[in-house]
Amino acid sequence: MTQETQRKPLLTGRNLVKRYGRVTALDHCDFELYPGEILAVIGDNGAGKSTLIKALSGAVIPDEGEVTLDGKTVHFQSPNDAREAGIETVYQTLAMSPALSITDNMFMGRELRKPGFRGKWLRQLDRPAMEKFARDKLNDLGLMTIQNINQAVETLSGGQRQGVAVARAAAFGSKVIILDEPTAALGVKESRRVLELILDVRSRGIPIILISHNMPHVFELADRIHVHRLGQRLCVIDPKNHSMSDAVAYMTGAKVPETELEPA
Amino acid sequence: MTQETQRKPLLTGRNLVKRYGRVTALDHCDFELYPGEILAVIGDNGAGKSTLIKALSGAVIPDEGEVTLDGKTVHFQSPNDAREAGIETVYQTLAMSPALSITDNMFMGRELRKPGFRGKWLRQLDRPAMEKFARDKLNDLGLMTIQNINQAVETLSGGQRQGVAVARAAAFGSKVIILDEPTAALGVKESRRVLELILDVRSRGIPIILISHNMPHVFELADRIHVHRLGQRLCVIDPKNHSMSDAVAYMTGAKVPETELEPA
Amino acid sequence: GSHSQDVSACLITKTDTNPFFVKMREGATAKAEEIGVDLKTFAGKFDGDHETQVQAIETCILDGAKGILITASDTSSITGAVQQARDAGLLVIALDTPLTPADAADATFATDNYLAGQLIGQWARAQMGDAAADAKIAMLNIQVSQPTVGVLRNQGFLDGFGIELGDPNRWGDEEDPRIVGQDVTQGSEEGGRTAMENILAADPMVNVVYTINEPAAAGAYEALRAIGRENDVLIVSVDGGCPGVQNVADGIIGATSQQYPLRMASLGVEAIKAWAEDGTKPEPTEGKAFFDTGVGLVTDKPVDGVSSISVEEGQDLCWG
Amino acid sequence: MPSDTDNYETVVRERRAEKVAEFEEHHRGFMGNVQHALHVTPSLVPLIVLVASLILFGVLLGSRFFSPFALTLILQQVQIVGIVAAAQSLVILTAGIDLSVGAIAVMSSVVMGQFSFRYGIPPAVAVVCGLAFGTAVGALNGWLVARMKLPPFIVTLGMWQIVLAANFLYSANETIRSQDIAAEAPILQAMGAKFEVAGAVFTVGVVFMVCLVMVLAYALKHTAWGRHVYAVGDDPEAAELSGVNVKMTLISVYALAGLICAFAGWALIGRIGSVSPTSGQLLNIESITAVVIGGISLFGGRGSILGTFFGALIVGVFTLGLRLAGADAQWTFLLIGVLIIAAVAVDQWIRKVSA
Amino acid sequence: MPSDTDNYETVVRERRAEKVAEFEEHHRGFMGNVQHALHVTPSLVPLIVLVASLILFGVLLGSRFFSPFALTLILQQVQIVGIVAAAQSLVILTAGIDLSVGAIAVMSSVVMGQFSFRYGIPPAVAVVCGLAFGTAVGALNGWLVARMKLPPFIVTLGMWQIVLAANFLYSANETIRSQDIAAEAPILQAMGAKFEVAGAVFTVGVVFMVCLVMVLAYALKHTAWGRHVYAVGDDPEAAELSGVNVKMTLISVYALAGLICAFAGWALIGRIGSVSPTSGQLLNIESITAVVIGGISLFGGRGSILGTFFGALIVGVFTLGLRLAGADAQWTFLLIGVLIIAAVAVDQWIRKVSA
Ligand SMILES: Nc1ncnc2c1ncn2[C@@H]1O[C@H](COP(=O)(O)OP(=O)(O)OP(=O)(O)O)[C@@H](O)[C@H]1O
Ligand SMILES: Nc1ncnc2c1ncn2[C@@H]1O[C@H](COP(=O)(O)OP(=O)(O)OP(=O)(O)O)[C@@H](O)[C@H]1O
Ligand SMILES: O[C@@H]1[C@@H](O)[C@H](O)OC[C@H]1O
Ligand SMILES: [Mg+2]
Ligand SMILES: [Mg+2]
Repeated sequence: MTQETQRKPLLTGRNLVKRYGRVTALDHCDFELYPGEILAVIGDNGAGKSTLIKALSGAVIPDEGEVTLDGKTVHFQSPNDAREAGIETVYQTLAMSPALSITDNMFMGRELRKPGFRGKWLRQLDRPAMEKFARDKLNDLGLMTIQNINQAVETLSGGQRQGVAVARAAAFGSKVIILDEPTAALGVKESRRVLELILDVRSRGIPIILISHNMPHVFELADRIHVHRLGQRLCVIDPKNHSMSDAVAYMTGAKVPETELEPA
Repeated sequence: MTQETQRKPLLTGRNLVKRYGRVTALDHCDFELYPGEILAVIGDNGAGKSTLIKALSGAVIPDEGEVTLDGKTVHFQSPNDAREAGIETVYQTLAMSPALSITDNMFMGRELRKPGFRGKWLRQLDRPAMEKFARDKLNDLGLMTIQNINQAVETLSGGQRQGVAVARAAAFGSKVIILDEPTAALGVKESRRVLELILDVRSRGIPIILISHNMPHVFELADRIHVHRLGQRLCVIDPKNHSMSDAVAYMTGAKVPETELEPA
Repeated sequence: GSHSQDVSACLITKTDTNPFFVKMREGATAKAEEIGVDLKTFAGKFDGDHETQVQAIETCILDGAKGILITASDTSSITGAVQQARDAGLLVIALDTPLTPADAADATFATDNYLAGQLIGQWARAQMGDAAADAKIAMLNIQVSQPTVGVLRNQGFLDGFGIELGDPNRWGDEEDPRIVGQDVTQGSEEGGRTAMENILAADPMVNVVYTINEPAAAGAYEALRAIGRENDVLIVSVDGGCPGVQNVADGIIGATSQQYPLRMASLGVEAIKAWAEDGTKPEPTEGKAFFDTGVGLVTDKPVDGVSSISVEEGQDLCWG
Repeated sequence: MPSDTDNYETVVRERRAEKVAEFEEHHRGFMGNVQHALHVTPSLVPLIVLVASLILFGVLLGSRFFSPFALTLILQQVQIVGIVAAAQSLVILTAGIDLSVGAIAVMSSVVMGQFSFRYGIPPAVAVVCGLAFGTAVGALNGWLVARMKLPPFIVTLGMWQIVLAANFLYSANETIRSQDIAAEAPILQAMGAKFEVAGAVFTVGVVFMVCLVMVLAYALKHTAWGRHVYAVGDDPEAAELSGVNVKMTLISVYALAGLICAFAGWALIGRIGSVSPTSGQLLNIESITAVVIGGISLFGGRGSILGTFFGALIVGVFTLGLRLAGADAQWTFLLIGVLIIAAVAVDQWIRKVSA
Repeated sequence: MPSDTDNYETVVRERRAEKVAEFEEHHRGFMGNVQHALHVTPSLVPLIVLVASLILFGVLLGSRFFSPFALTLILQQVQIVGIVAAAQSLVILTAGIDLSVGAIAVMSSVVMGQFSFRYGIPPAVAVVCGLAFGTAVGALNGWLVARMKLPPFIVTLGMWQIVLAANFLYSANETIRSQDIAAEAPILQAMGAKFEVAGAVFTVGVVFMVCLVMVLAYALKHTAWGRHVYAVGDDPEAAELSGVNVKMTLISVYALAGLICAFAGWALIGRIGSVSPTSGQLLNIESITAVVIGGISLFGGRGSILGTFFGALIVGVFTLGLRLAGADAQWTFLLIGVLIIAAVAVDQWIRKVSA
C-alpha cells in the first residue's frame, strides 16, 4: 500500500471527541479514507463506530476535532449537508419513514418530477419513473420477494428493510458511501448481493466505509481495516498481512498491535 | 436422531396461515420443537421466519392452524399468555422501552418487590436486587462496556441493546426460549458469548428456537435445522448429515431437498 | 405607590371580551380617575367562569382594596368568596347581575333582565296584533349551561309575549306550539347565524326571533337575508350597544332593551368612595332587592301600553 | 459435523435469473376487493360513515333533510371549520398540533376590517394584509417549533393566548357592522357571495373550501413537499437522516396553516357579514375533532386530508340532522359526543374487518 | 490474502477475566455536576423556573407577594388545577390525553350535591357515590381506549360532551347554595376546611393535593405499576411484547384519573362553597398546560409528576403576580401566553446546555 501513502486522503477526521452525558463515545479519534478504497471499521459493540461515522456524515456534531473532505475543512450541520457534498450513508437504524412506501423512502429528499408543465409548474412527482428505478435497484439486490413496490416500509421484514436502505445509498452516493452494518439482518443470498454491490461501487471509483462484525466479509472486501477500541482508533491493519484472529485479538484487547499505527 | 422420533414434541404448529393484506407470510406451515434441543430456523429474508415464531409466541394470532404446547392446544392471545406458559422470546425488533433503564427493561412485567411491609403493602420495588441481577447477567455476556446499569436503553449502541434483550430471555425462560437473530448486531466477542449462553441454557434442559442467518453458528449449535421458504417449512435437516452449502441451496431454492421432510 | 392616599377598588367583570363589560370598565375607570379612586380591573375568561372571579376577589383582599364591584358569572357560587371579602372589611357591590340571594352583596346596581325580556316580548306581541296568536317563534339563547341572565331574558320574553311558562328557572320546557325552535348562539354573530339556519331548516316560516343579545341578532339577520326573508321577520334583542341601536335604526332589529352599564359602573365607584369616606351604604330601589339602573326599550315603532324610547334617544345613551 | 470451513457462500455466488418469488395469491372476491380498497384509501372509511349518516337522517327526516337547501346548508355551516381543519390537518400530519388556528382566523379578519375602516387602506390591500398577518403568525409558530425545538402544543397554546388577547386589545372589542362593510368595503364579504345551481345555494367560501381540500390533497400526494410532510410526521429523525430539510418543511407547514386560517377569517366575514373579534372561539376544538374523525393520527404521518373534509361534514350532518329531528341543544350536544365516539368506533371496526 | 477459513473465533473462545472497559471520565466540576443533576432529574427544570418566577415577583412586588398569606393563596388557587393535572399527567404518560377531566370533576361534585339534597342520601355516602361516579366514567374511557382501541383524544372528547351535557341536564343548571351545604351536608365542604400555621393558611384540599402528588410520584417511580405506565406510554407494542398487560394498565390509569378528578370535584365544593354545574370548564386546557410546562411529553413515557406540580405552580405564581402588579385581564392573558412559551424555551435551553 505504499503507493497510497503518496495519495491524499479524501475524507479525514482529526481528534474527534463526542460525549453523551457521562459516556465518551469518541475519545480523540483519528480517521482517514483514501480515494477508491474499501475501508472497513471493526470494533466491539459500543466501541463508538456508529458515532464515528455519524460525526463524518453530519448526523452528529462532534464536541471537538475537525473533519476534512478533499483537503478542505467541512462543518456539516446536518446529514443533508453531507449528502449534498456527495456522502451517502446507511445508518445502523436505517432511517426510513415506516408509513411511507419503498419508493417514497428511496427517493426521499431527491424526488423525480414529471417532465414539462406538470413537473415544473404543478411540481408533480414522476411516480412511474421512480417506481421503475426502485424496482430495478431492488432487483439488483435479489430482493424481488418484495411483492409490491408501494408497500409501506413498516410492513417489510427486517432484512428487506435493510436491503432497501443499501439500495438507496448505492444508487445515489457520488463521493463516499458509508455503510453501518449493512448485512446485519440479511440472509446469505442477500448479503452476498450486498457484497457484490459494494465491489460494483468501488469499481465505479467511489470509496466505501464499511462497518461490519462479519470478519470473513471484512477480510474478503477491505483494502484497509480501521480497528476501533474504546472510542479511539487503535490501529489500521492491512488484511493481506494480518489474519482474522489478529484483528479480533486487537479489537477485543486480547493482543496489543505492535506498531501503534501501520502505515496507512 | 432416531431416538428423538419416539419423543413427543414439546411445541408444535400445524397448518399455520397468516396473511397481511395481499402478502401471505405463513402459508400452511408446520413446525415441531422437541424437548432439550436447539432447533435452528433458517431462510431468506421475508421467508416468514419471524412471523412463524410470532405465531408460536402469541405476538401474532394466526388466521388458520393450531399451536400445541406439551400436547395441549393453546390459544395465546398475547405474548404475556405465552410467557406465563414459560415461552420467552427475543423479538427481532427487540421490544424494549427506549426511555426506561436497562434494569427496568430486563424486569418488565416481573419486577421484584422489597421483602416485608414495604414490598407487600407499599409494593416498593427492590431496585438494588434488580440492579445486581441485571449487572450479573450482562457480565455473563461480556457486556460490561455498558457503563451504567440505569442508562436508558435508547442511549445504548445497537449491539448493546441486543445483548440486553438476550440476557433477559435467558434469565427468565423456563420452558422454551425463542431467539430471533440474537447475534445480528453483535460483535465477534459478544456473539460468542451469546452462543455459549445458548449452550448453557440447553444444558439446563430448556429447548431453544434460534433464527439466524449465520450459517457457521447455526451448524455449530443446532441439533436440527428447519428450512423455511416462501412461508412454508421446506424441510428439516440434520446438520451432521448436510453441509452448509446444502442448507443454503435449499433455502434459496437452488436445490430441492430429496425427501420432502427428513425424519424429524 | 403614588396613589397611597387614594381609595383603592376592584372591578371584576364576567369577561372583558364582551363590549358590554368593556364599556363598563371604561366608564368605571373614567369615573375612578375623576374622583380619585385607584381602580384595578379583573375579568373571567368566558361568560360563566366564576373560578377566575373567585381568584380575583382573593387578589383584591390581598391587595388591600376598600371595595369590589362585581358582575357575577355564577350568582350563588360566588357568595362564599364575597362573604370572605366582606368579612375582611370590603364593601361588595354587585353590578349588572344580582347575587343569589341578593343580600349576599352590600348593594346591587343592575338591569332587571326579566323586565328587559318582558319588554321586547310585549312589544313583539303588540307589533304582530292578531297574528301573534299563530306566531312562529325562534328562540336564540346563550349557551347550553343556561346561565341566569339567559334564562331571565328568555322567560321574560315568553311571558311578555303571552306564552305560558313551565319552570321559570329554565328554558325549553314550554308547551306552546308557537315556539318552533330553541338553539344556542354563544352570544355571537356566528352562533346566531348557525342557530337561525338550523331553525329555518326545521321550519322556514318563522316570523318572530328572540335573541339573547345584539351580535346574535346580527347573525340571525344574515341567515334570514340568505334566504330572502329578512323583511318579513321580527327580530328582538337585548343590550342597547351602539351597533345594536344602529341596527334598530336600519330596521334590522325591531326593538331592543337597552341596559346602562356606564351608569352601573359610575354609581358603583361613587358608592365605594362614599363608603370609604364615611361608611354609608347605597340603598336598593323601592320594592326591589336591588338598585335598578333601568332598562329602556329602543324602537322606532312604539306600541301602545309599552313605554319605549326613540332610536335617537337610544343612540345618545348607547355604549360601545 | 461438517467443518466450519464449508465454503457455503459459493452457492449464492453466481447470480441466477431467478423466478420472482410469489406466494399463493389469496383469493379475494368482492369482499376482498372492498377490504383492499379500504386498506389503501384511508379516507374511504370516513366517507362511508358520512354516507351512512346521510342515509340515516334521510330516512328519519325525509325531504326536510334531503333537500338541496338543507344539504347545501350543511356545506355552508361547515365551511369555516372545514377550511381551518385543512390547516389543522397539515400541522397534525407533522405530528404537531395548532391551538392558535381560531385566534389567527379571527385576528386576521379583524386586521382586514380595521385596516379598511380605521386606517382607510383600500379593502383589497387590507385583505392582503390580513392574509400576510396570518402567514406571519404561522411562520412564527413554525420557527419556534422547528428552530427552537419547542413542543407545538405549547408554542401554539401560548400563541393562541397572545393573538387572542392582542385581538381584543387591538380591536377594542368593537364590531364592524355588516351594513357598513357592504357599503364601504364589500370585498371583505366576497367569500359570502352566493350563487344558485338547481336550487342548491353555494357560496364562494364553500367553493374555496372544496378547492382548498383538493389542492392540498394533490400537494400531499403528488409533490415532494407533501411526501416530506408525511416523512417528518412519521419519524423526524429518520427524515432528517434521509435528507429531508425537516426545519424548512415544518416552517412551511405552519406558515401555510397560518395563511389558510387567514383565509378562514376572510370566509368568516363573508359568513357573518360583520367583523367581530369574539368569533371563532370553538374553532380549535372543532377543527381537531374533524381531523381526528377523519382518521388522521394525532401522532403524525398517517391519514389523508380528504378524511378531514369528510370528518367535518360528518359533524355538520349530525348537528343539523339532530336539530331537525327535534333534539334540543343540550341533547344535541350530548348526542354529538356519543356520535364522535361511535363514528370512530365504526371506523376502527371497518379497518379491523378489512385488515 | 488470509483464507476464509482462519478460525478467528477461537480468539474469543475462552472467557478472560477482562478488566471492565472504562472510558476516560470527562472531568465534571461544579457546572458538570449541575448538568448531570438536570439530566437525571427532569422535574428540576420546572423547579428552577418556579423559583426564578417567585424571585422575580418577590423583587417586583415585595412583601405584598412574599407574605405567607399570598404564597399560600397561590397554593389554594392552584389546588383544583393541581389535582386534575395529576390525573392528566398519568394519562399523558401513557401517550393519551384526557379531555373529560373537567367534566368528570364537575359532574362528580354535582352527584355529591344532588344525591345529598335531592334524594336525601347521607352526605358521606353521597361523597362516595360521587367518587365512584368519577371512577366509573374514567374506567369507561379506559375501556374504550384499551379494548376498543379508539384514540384517547376522541374518546375523551366525546365523553367530555356527554358528561357535560348530562351534567346540565341532570342538575337542571341549579346551583346548591353554600349556606345550605354548610347547614345540611358540611362534609361536602370538608376539603375547604382551613387551618393556619404561622400566618400561612392551608386548606385540606391543598394538603390533599400535595399528598396526592407525593403518592403518585412514589407509585410511578417505585412500583411495578408505575414502570408499566411509562413502558406503555413509551412504546405500547414493545411493552406488550415484553410482558406488560397493556390493556389493564391503561384501564387502571384512566379509572384512577377519573377517581382523582372526582376528588377534584369534591375539592371544588370546598373551594367555592357551593355546588355549581358551570364550574371547571377551563380545567382541560389548564391541566394540560400544567403538564406540558412541567416537562411531560405529550407523546408519552417521559417526564415526572413533580414537574406537573411545579408547572401548575408556575402558572399560579404568574397569574397572581401579574394581577397584583396591576396588569389588566387581557394583558395578563397575553403575558401568560408569552410566559408559557418562555418557560418551555428556558427548559429546552437548560436541557441543551446540560446535554
Ligand atoms: N444518543 C446517545 N446518548 C447517550 N449515549 C449514547 C448515544 N449514542 C451512543 N451512545 C453511547 O456511546 C457509545 C458508543 O456507541 P456507538 O453506537 O457509536 O457504538 P458502536 O461501536 O456503533 O456499537 P455497535 O457495534 O453495537 O453498533 C455506547 O456506549 C453508547 O451507549
Ligand atoms: N405487519 C405486517 N404487515 C404487512 N406485511 C408484513 C407484516 N409483517 C411481515 N410482513 C410481510 O410478511 C413476510 C414475512 O415477513 P417476516 O418478518 O416473517 O420475514 P423473516 O423471514 O423474518 O425475514 P427476515 O429474515 O428479513 O427477518 C414479508 O414479506 C413481510 O413483508
Ligand atoms: O348583561 C350582560 C349582557 O348585556 C351581555 O350581552 O351578556 C352578558 C350579560 O351579563
Ligand atoms: Mg453501531
Ligand atoms: Mg425476521
